[in-house]
Amino acid sequence: MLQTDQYIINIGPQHPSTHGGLHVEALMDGENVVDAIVHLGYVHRSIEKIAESRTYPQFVPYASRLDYLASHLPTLGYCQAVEKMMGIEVPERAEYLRVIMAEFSRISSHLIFIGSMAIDLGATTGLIYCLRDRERIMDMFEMTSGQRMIASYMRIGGIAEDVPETFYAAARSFLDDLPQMIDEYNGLITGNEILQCRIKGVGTLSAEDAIAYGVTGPNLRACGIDYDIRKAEPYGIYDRFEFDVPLGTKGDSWNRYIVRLEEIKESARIIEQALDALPQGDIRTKVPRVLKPESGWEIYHRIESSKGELGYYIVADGGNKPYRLHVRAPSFINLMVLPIISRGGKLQDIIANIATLDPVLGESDR
Amino acid sequence: MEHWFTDIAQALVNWLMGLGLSAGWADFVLLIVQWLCIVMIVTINVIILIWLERKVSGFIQLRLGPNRLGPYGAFQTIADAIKLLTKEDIIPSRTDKWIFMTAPLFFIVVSVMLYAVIPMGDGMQVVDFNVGLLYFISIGSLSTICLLMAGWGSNNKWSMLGAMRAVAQMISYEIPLAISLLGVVMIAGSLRLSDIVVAQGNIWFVLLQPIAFITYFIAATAELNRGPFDMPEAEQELTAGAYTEYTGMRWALFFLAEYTNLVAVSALCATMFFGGWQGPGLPSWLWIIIKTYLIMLVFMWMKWTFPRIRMDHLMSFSWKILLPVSLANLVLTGFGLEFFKWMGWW
Amino acid sequence: MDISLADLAFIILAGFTLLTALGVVLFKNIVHSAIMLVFSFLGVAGIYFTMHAGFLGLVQILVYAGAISVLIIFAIMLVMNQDPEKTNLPSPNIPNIMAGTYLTILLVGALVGSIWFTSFPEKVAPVSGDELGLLTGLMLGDYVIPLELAALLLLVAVVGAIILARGAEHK
Amino acid sequence: MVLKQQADDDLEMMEKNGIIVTTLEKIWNWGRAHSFWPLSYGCNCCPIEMMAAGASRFDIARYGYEVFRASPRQADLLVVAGPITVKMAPAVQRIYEQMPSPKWVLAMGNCATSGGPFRDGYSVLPGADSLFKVDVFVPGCPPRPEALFHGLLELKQKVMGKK
Amino acid sequence: MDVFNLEAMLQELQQEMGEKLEIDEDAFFTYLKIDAQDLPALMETLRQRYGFNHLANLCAVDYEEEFELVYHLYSIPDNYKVAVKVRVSRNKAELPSIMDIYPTADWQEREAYDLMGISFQGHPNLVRILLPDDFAGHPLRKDFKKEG
Repeated sequence: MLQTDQYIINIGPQHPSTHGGLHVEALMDGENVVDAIVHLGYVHRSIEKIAESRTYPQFVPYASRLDYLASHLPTLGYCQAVEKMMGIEVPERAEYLRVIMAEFSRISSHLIFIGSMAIDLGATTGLIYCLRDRERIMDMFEMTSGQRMIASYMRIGGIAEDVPETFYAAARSFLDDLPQMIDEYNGLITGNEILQCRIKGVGTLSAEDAIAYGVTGPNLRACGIDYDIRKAEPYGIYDRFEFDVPLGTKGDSWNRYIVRLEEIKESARIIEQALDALPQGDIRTKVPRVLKPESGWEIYHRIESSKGELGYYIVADGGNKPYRLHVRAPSFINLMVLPIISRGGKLQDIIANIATLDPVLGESDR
Repeated sequence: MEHWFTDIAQALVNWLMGLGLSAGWADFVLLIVQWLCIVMIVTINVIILIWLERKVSGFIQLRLGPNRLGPYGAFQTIADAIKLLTKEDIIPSRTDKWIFMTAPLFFIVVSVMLYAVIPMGDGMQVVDFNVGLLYFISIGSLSTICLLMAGWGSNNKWSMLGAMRAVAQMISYEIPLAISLLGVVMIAGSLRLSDIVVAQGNIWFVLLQPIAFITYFIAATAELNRGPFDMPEAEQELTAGAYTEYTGMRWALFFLAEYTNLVAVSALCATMFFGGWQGPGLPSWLWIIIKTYLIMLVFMWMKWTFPRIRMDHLMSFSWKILLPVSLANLVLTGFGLEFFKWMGWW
Repeated sequence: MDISLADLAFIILAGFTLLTALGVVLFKNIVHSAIMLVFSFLGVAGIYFTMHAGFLGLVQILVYAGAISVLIIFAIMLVMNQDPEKTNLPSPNIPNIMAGTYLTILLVGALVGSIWFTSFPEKVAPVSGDELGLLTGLMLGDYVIPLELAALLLLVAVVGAIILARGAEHK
Repeated sequence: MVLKQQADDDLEMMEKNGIIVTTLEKIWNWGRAHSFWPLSYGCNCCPIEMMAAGASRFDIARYGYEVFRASPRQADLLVVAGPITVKMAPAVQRIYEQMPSPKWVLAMGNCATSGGPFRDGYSVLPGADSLFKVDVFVPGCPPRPEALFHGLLELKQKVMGKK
Repeated sequence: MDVFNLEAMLQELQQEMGEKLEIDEDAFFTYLKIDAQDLPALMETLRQRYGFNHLANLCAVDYEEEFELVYHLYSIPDNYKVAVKVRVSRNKAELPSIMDIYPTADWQEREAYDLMGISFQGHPNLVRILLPDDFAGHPLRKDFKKEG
């Protein structure tokens, strides 16, 4: 009888929907995906090797260049890892400001997620609306650190600078306007029937697979597993805040989208509580100029980044530089399931799946 | 003002006949002149349209859009056109050269041919064909082959995939397109476009045939390969689909043809559903321009708002929803007409 | 002038049709042949137009140039699995040549015979007025049963094709 | 009509040798300078600022440079945004070669200009100019959208022959 | 298992494994040190019996003479944690792959192979993941020198 030929189509490394240098080699049967092979490393900047030649504080800027969409989160994780290893206490005010910044980072990262998902599905305008609102967060970051995106704001032992007076008003007004923004996204993106057809029931990941493949973060919670490191193993002062962990049910692209949309609201709740409880005081403890953890000390510290479990494994050798620094990048691990959820779908579903897995290639390739 | 263009044409014919040409040859020369006029109108129109599209997208996306070059950025497209004309013309070595090179030319010729039957005003038609609508549809169906040629000739998987999508999409949507227009034809009782315009003297057909209008509009969007049905181009998936390998000039021709098609389909929409060139006060050729542009604005609005539909949904939508609906509309129109005749209202 | 516009148009179109038809036969690349076929269909449509058979010409474009040729090109692309440059060139062996000669003689004979035995009247009055209405009357009035039967046949063919294609998917 | 292979180098050489750029050439350059269509390519932080540049606050469209093309065949401007890694280098090189001339390269960010903070790494090339000729360097890590605009406008001046 | 008890688990494991298992502890983690050939068995036990279903991190460290591989394990959703350490010698840097037990080890093992040059026996597709295929050397090794 009739039979069809299979062919390979290369998505990337230069392709508008690969969020940077990702290369997916898709084995196609017509419009159907038979298999997908992911090639990484196009943004591999040898950060782990560079870390071995930088002192502990010097690595902070590199950490912020891991996940450039939410640059406060990786720096927070790194600083906390070193603090934990060295037993450094962070002042209260700094802790609160860290939470505020981290959650704003999460919101900005999720805004980029929503926007880039919209544009990957062909709705160019969605991106512009998200970027418009993200600009306000960028303004706040610039206000506090002088940099819009990659602010090395977290420091070992605290934060770089105290926030200016104007920050509070800006933050409050952003939080006030957030419901309205989300309504707008719901009108433009969430409520669109074509978009719902595109991502509902697409790229379904079962809960078992998600755990087996080490998927974390919103992608895991979209499968219905209540696992958020902020709750499960609270770091910093996260145990003081009240927030819900939004969960999906099916683990499809739609759930991954909705979970992130809901997480924006939860982050806003956390920020509001932190702003209310923000104490006065120091923003940084006295940290020795040269940090020298003792030889043989090692630590694995993980935080809930906007993409999932972001872990730092640091081994010290008694010098002022890490002996080995390994980043457990959530994007790297999450991308592993792309072939699994793409098989049997359509070519256009691969694009939707990449978008809703929300990888950030700088982090995944390091 | 109303008869400017028809008077000029008449004067031209008279002058030519005064030079000693037979009536047939004079008509032939007039035809060529009209043809050149259409090409000019199309080119200028596209330059305006691209500027408009960029402004509209800016408006929808809360941006300003081009505004540095000329008043409101009006010269922006001219700069783009100059640039595209002077770009290097790359013909990749592995392409099927003849097909690759002729596809854009064929495409633009086909799209300009569409204008032959569109009534651009009272008596302003290149050819007043008695099967004008059929002409429009059948010439429109040829653009499928151009896209197929582009995709095949490029010898690129993205292009081929884009072309395959384009063909599948255009063939599937041609059927509801044609059938939805038949409802109008049944009421007007003619395939001649000028008759259809005249038949709308009292009431626009959009009011008599709302279902046909909606199915036509959706099918036309798909025929035009515009968002949310821009499968063949599908920038986020297929980079540039069937046009991936085309550079500068040749790519510009595709672009030109797409916008030319847009104007033609919108003008047909105005003619079929919105009373064509009829309207109070203003001259007829201005009315059709106004109506066409308003319809095009809706097309742009859709493009900049909706995400792209998935290929299999697209196909099933055409065959499972659009086609039955347009067929049902046809049957309904038939019964309605008979009922009206029986009641003596028609 | 000696030749009228209509004659000139006929000559150009006939020449175009013949050239493209030759192209269909002579091109080495089967895809080129298929595209030449499209142009040849268009040429035939043009000839219909010169004969004031606009409806027929448009149906020729819509059905043959627009639909059938796409079908042909698709069929070629889907079944072709070797170099397109070689697909169209029949190997010049004796059975091929004999079959070709036989077919040529048969077709030319049929053509010559039909021209020979047709009595061309001096003047045929062109259908005046509503040619479309006349055609419609014939198709949906006098010959409605054959028309519907043909439609039914095509429907059966379409359903059969779908079943064949589905079969491949289930395998 | 179609100008083939009119590379920058030729123009510069012509100018040096005192060949007057004709009026036609001026018109062409005017068109080119006002219509850089960037390739939507990027691999790190800088593309996010490029996206921001396209959004409402900064709006690159004002200058007419918002037509991001996905296919290198239709792009005029390669914005190298982000570090060029050893794995990416062949791909970027190929993209550059696929673009039709006249074409321009803008190195956006420290990574693309010099390797930036990752210069010490084993897998990062020291800047885009180690692969091809770069017309404009925009420093910053990442540069603000305004800096990108500045770079583009400088490039505009360069193409129009005013610099 | 009703209520998880780390002490009880360690005792059980120590009894079963005996000499092969060495237990170490610091402020943050309990480390189970084991030889390469016993790794899959230990991992299997940890996953099946004690519910450590989340292999959070797999990292290789170059200690001049030897490589140490660290596996950080968590259980979802109970959130118990343990780390497994394996040492392999530099000359013969190979150990069994645990991809069958933890599918998530797939890319992490490939990464360790790519950057550290440790080969995992039984991994179906052990090729470079971050660096191009023609890259010479394994850059995260301490003796790696950047070319040029």
